[in-house]
Amino acid sequence: MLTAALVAIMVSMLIALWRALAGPSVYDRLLAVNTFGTITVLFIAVYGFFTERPDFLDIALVYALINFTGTIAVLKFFEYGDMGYGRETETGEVES
Amino acid sequence: MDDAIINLGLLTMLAITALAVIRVQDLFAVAMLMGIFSLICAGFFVTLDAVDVAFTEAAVGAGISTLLVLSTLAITKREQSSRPRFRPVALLTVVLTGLLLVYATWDIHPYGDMSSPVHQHIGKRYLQESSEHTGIPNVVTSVLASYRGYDTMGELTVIFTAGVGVILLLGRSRKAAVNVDDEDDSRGTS
Amino acid sequence: MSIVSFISGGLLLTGGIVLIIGSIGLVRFPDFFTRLHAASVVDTLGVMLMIAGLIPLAGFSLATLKLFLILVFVLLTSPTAGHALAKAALHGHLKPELDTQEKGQA
Amino acid sequence: MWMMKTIAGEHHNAGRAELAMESNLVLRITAKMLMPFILLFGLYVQFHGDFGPGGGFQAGVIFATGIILYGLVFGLDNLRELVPSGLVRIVSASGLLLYIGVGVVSMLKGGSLLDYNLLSHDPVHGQHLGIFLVELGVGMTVAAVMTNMFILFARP
Repeated sequence: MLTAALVAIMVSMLIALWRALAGPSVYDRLLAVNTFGTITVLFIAVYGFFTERPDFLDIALVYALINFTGTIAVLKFFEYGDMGYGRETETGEVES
Repeated sequence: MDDAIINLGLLTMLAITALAVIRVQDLFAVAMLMGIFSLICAGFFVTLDAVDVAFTEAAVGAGISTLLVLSTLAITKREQSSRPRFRPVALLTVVLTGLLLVYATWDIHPYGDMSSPVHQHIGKRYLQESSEHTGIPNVVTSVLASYRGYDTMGELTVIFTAGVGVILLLGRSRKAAVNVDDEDDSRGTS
Repeated sequence: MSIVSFISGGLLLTGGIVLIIGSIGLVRFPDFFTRLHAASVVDTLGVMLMIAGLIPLAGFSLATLKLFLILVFVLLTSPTAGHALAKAALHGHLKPELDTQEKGQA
Repeated sequence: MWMMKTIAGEHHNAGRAELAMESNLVLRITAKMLMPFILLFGLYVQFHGDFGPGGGFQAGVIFATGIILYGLVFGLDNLRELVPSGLVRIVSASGLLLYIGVGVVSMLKGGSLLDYNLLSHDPVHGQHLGIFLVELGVGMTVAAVMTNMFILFARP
């Protein structure tokens, strides 16, 4: 059953890769990359159980935590053209 | 059999992504495709049982490397400057080198073969005795930090030197960098 | 076949089918916002089913806790990333393809 | 398909600041919730590297990613307030110094450089202590250098 799950995961990886390669706009590619990351998390987790080495879950956990940062970075870069942006909007609507 | 199918699938995706990275002109898209490349790499390392390498690939490839590539793009340009021309000599060289490398792989022992040279010399001792010597179950950590301590010290010095280099290049002379940017812009619009 | 492996197998299979359906949607749907919708199926339902299928196999151990954490983090970050993407795309002048608009002008 | 095309060449004017990432409440709160866990996981990888996968380098990278996420969502100025450039430089240098210092201490105790056996009365315990300190040094330097690189590259 784990084998079937692995095959399904790999098929969906391939399909998501297609969108990342084809994607007409940057957002399409980014969406595909994000989804690909999520599927990779699943791949690593399932493979860990497939080979009965739950050490692999640490790697999946890293991806689950860090994948987000890459997406946000790409979005931010695409909106401003650079990474750093001032903080005039940091006026305390959340902080206070 | 299952392993073979999985490895084949991962390597196919790796090759497709690599070709796409070469073909795509928008460096911004390339940065994202490199993210996918690193994800597939990490999956592949996982199938090879190299947990620590996969972990490094996961930590570096998913976060830091995309970030640094993007911030480099912010300083430079988004588009590849020129379309690469077709160069038959270069193609021939690359194909020949590739064939030589493929030929060289025939001498490599199969994955996990006990008679391969790696397992004949000191590797065996590390695997068997490092836990008693260092009291640490993870052999990779004990080899990196203890048996190969000099190497790791050198690597750390390299990272530190890279940091110092970035500080020297970008830390002080911000004005000069801004001037370069302006020049670039004016050249682009004219 | 014990009841545990039966449950986990069923969840894993369903999860796999959901993953494939979601990623087919990611490719087949006509514009970005509908694709976002398809991807969110993978990011939430697919992940939930898969992790839920793995938890019975892990039993009661540290691995279960890690799986649970993976689930929590993916469920936290993926919808947020989707939200940020949709917002950025909308402000980046990516128009949703609406039914009221004329077709056939491609 | 014409609807899907982005209007290329449209430049970012000042009015878009209000649509900016800094004012995106969902993003800010998620980043705020996520950041402690990333930092905590970095520490876990650092100090659990002896038993599981990981070690100083990976821990440093993860830690730096957590800090950079803060900078991405809350702005670079806030990030620089959080990690002043002087602090980053000191940490990146002291990590390397810690590494070399461990080696020098073992030299002073009569062994060769990086001979952890002499760090403690018991060789195995000495090895464990040496590896722990060395990995800590690696983690400190890597985290500081990566954060500093991002700050310097991203400065507008």
